Amino acid sequence: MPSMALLSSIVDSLSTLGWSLSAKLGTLALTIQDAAPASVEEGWEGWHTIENQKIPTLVAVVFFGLVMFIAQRQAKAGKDIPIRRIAGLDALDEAIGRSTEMGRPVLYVPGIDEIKEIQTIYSMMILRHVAKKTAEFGTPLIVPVKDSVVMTFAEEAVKQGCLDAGRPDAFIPDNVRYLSNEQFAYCAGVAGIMNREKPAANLMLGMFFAESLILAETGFATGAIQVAGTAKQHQLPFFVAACDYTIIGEEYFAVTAYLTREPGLLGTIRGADITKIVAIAAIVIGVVIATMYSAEIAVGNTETPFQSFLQLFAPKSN
Amino acid sequence: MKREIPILLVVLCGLAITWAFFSPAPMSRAVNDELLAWGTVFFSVAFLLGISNLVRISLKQISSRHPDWPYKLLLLLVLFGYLLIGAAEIHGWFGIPGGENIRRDWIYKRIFMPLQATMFSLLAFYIASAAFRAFRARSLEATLLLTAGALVMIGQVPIPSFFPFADWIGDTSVRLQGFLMAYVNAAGQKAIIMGAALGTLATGLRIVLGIERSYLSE
Amino acid sequence: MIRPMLALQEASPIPFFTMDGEMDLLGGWLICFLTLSVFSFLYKDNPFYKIAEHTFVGAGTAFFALQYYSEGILEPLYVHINHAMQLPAGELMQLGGYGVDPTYAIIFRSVAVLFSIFLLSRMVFPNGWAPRWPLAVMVGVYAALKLTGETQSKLVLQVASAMQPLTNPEKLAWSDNWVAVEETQVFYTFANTVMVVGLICALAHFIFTYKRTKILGGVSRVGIIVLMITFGSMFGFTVLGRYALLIERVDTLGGFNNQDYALFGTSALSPPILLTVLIALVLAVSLRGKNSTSTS
Amino acid sequence: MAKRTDKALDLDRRWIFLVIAILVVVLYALGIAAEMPVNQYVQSYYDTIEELDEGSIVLLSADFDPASAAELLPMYQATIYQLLKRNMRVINVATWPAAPPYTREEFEKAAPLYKKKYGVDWVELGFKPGDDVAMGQIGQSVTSAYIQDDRDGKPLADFPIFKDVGNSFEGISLLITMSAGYPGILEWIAQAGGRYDVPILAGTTAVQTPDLFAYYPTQLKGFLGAATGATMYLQLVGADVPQLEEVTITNQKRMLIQTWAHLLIIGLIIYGNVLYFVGRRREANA
Repeated sequence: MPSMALLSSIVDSLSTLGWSLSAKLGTLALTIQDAAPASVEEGWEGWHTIENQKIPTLVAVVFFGLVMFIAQRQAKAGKDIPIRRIAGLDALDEAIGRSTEMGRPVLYVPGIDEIKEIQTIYSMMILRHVAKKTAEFGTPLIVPVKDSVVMTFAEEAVKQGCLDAGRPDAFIPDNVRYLSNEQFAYCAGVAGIMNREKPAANLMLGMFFAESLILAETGFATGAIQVAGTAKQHQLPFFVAACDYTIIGEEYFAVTAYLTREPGLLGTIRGADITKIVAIAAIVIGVVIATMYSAEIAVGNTETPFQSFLQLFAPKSN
Repeated sequence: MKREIPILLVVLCGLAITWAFFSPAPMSRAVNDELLAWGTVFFSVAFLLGISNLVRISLKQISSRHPDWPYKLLLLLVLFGYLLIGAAEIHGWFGIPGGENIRRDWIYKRIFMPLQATMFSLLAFYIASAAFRAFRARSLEATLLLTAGALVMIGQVPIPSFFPFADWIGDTSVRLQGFLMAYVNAAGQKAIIMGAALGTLATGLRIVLGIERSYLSE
Repeated sequence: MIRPMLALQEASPIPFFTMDGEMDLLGGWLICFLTLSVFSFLYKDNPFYKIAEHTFVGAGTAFFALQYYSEGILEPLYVHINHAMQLPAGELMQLGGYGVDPTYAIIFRSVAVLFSIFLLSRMVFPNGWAPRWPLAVMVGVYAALKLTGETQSKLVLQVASAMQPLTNPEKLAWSDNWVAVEETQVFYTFANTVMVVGLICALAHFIFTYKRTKILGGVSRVGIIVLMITFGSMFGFTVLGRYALLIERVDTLGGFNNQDYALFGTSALSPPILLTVLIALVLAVSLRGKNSTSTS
Repeated sequence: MAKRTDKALDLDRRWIFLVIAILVVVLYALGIAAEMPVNQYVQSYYDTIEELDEGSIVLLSADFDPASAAELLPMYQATIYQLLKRNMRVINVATWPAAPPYTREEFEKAAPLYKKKYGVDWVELGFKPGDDVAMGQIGQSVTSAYIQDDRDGKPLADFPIFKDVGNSFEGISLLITMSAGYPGILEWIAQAGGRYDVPILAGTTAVQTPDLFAYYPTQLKGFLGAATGATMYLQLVGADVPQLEEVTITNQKRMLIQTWAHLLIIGLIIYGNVLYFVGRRREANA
């Protein structure tokens, strides 16, 4: 089939081009190392080289970084970047407002992971905005935490949020509470707060594990508005089942951009969007090529253009 | 300076680890290893902050005769009793041969293990009540949630043979379940995993490059 | 509880208390009591549950503290530095499989000790500058670790693994044999198309900053449907594990339901049965008259 | 998502709890066993181990605790028996603090049966704190992630098994994790599978199992999903290991209780939906 041959040559040259492009990107600061790393024995020798397998990751990081910077500059220069509606986030204001009307506190659960999880660090950034809003409304904000390191971050975030609102007096140190490092003991403590202090809004944003269902069920029984958000896929089903609003997966990482509409953050989200579109395109191209050569792949031919294309994403080790 | 030095440390450590990830140089492994060991040390040391907080709050409640104070006393007794026994075993105090762990093992198997496992097993009850409440065919989305959930539940277990059409139900549900898990579920999972990875990349890059500072107060 | 057990000790082949690894009477009763106390929470918060909960917090915190003490402080600081000091001259210290001069190894770890003291200074000076340094190191290290590791395994490699051919000539032609339907060409193409289209739609659902045109809106709606089926199936799958845990607890309790552990060697007075009745009675008496609406 | 006007929600959920408790206890007391057909993921887990050369070194990571031992311990036991029966050499590590006691207990039971020697055929390195950080360190170099072993407290160089192990998973032919959550299989895939060329197998809890389908078969060679997977695997391994007979039957018995629990929940869902539609029709008529 002539068309097949043409396609194969196009794909081949494309992938070689892509390969050398990514290689060029690499050489901006680094040179690609051909020798096996095991043969390098001197400590710093090869410090400027990179392992073959990791080139696609480097390209992804650099690509994302570039796109992010460009989008951020455009956004700061006044380019309008719209952001789609996220229902769960519109509900945040409503939930805090309802708490204020009812004169009851807002409960913020930053997940149960330690600071080593980026979702936890991100939860601290969201906490700052929530603290700002509750301080503006004059509603008490209770933050139970599971880890002592997270506690220090949470205290800073709430303090800063109150400062942002111009109400430093709204910060109550006793409301950022360390409960326990034990997962289920922590969970029991939070359930206790839900029952005793009857918060009208439960915001559960962060990294959750098996306790998610206990928290969500208890919160439902106390009649609070519940907004949950996590990028942890296992716990999403339980939040979707038991909470009023759920912020799903990547939406979680768009929260601060959505709440502040700050150009820098919007630029970051735009960067992620473009990267995602590139990923989708790559998947489509990959699937098309793989399907065209499926007969050869099935008989174990590893020299098809598909494999050269796949090499761009998952190169063999040196 | 209160903010600049920490940001500088974030950027330096972040770049060092990022470099160590990409570089095959032997030294990168040493740098990586050392920084990770630091992280482990800080994490373990920070545990002291947690214990001191727990003890402080418990003592406060005991001294102010909070309604639950006897339980707090129990908590402190168990905590310090276990800590003392453990430390004695690790360091060989009170004539106990150092490095033994039979006493810790006793407490572990008779107290810690049953409590943790039972707490966790409470979820068997909660998951049933959550399913009962949430799985209603209110909308297209909710109906799909319900159907997929029920199918997977049936497909996971053998159907008792006295049920009408047990073989057919068993066979069909296993196949549908397999299809849902291996293809539809895998697609949804992949999308969430990739989205979360992008979010992590975005946030991580902003932190490592020192652009994102809002987690540190001014 | 202890007295009756002392009374039955002569009759029972199981020792009252032993640390040689075998189960003992005290342990058996303790396990049953704690297990049933936790289960009593399903009815309502009560003193038995509070005893179990506070014992748990105490024991759990101590358990983790001891682990972190020996593995996170003793080993990387005491053992490591000791090891470096005792190395014969000229020998190198292994760090991540790479040998460095022991002096450097000691200096590096000393910085970690210093930063640990900074971290602990928070107990005395809650607003000081010092605790921020180790915290900053942690944020930098972990953020970079996640950023590189997850981009590799959860982004790049996931894109690569999504590139599956939609046809597979190895598969059978469409057969009327329902048993082998998963092995047919048609099924293979259908299933993989569902996967790829589902993945793309679900990914498109997470596109935030582009206008929701009809196409993007429609694709995103399909994405939501895929996500909902995903959540449903995950929920269904989880049920399995939760019941496995419950059955294991019942199994443990059942293991103590025999004459060896029972009072006066009568299995009707075995720990799980006796304690269940006891807890139920106490709860019925103590909670009677109180407002007994569901607490959670 | 749940609407509060739903009439069926008035049912005190403690009635549901009571029904579940009665069902589980009664079925447990009856004790009937049910056999399971084996699925491809379990078969592939079993085959991957069977296809290894004799004497290969396997890194076995225990990443669980008592809370999940119900699901994972039977798989862990069976895996140990299969590995020792096939004459593999095993390096045991753990990233969960509560896991090492299980490792010791199981190996002390299984090793004498196959005349295996500590330090030559298996070694216990114990718990390493730091979660995925620790995994990264173990991946970079087992011999420098641990200074001494967990059982005897001796330096690793004293054990013959480490003569054949290098950095970056050199010499290790397979990584198996019994994973209960975080850190677990996903972190191992990121820290080991993503960085080094080592095949990975996993036994997981039901919560974790659904996201493993996305990694099979490229990044993950096979896995045992929850109690079902454990039962299937036990049927494969336990066929000629008398020591596993009891646990196999226990697992098959549990599967029956499981079945009825699932049917009960489905019944509840149907009941709830009937109430919901009846209530809605009534509202529409009123």
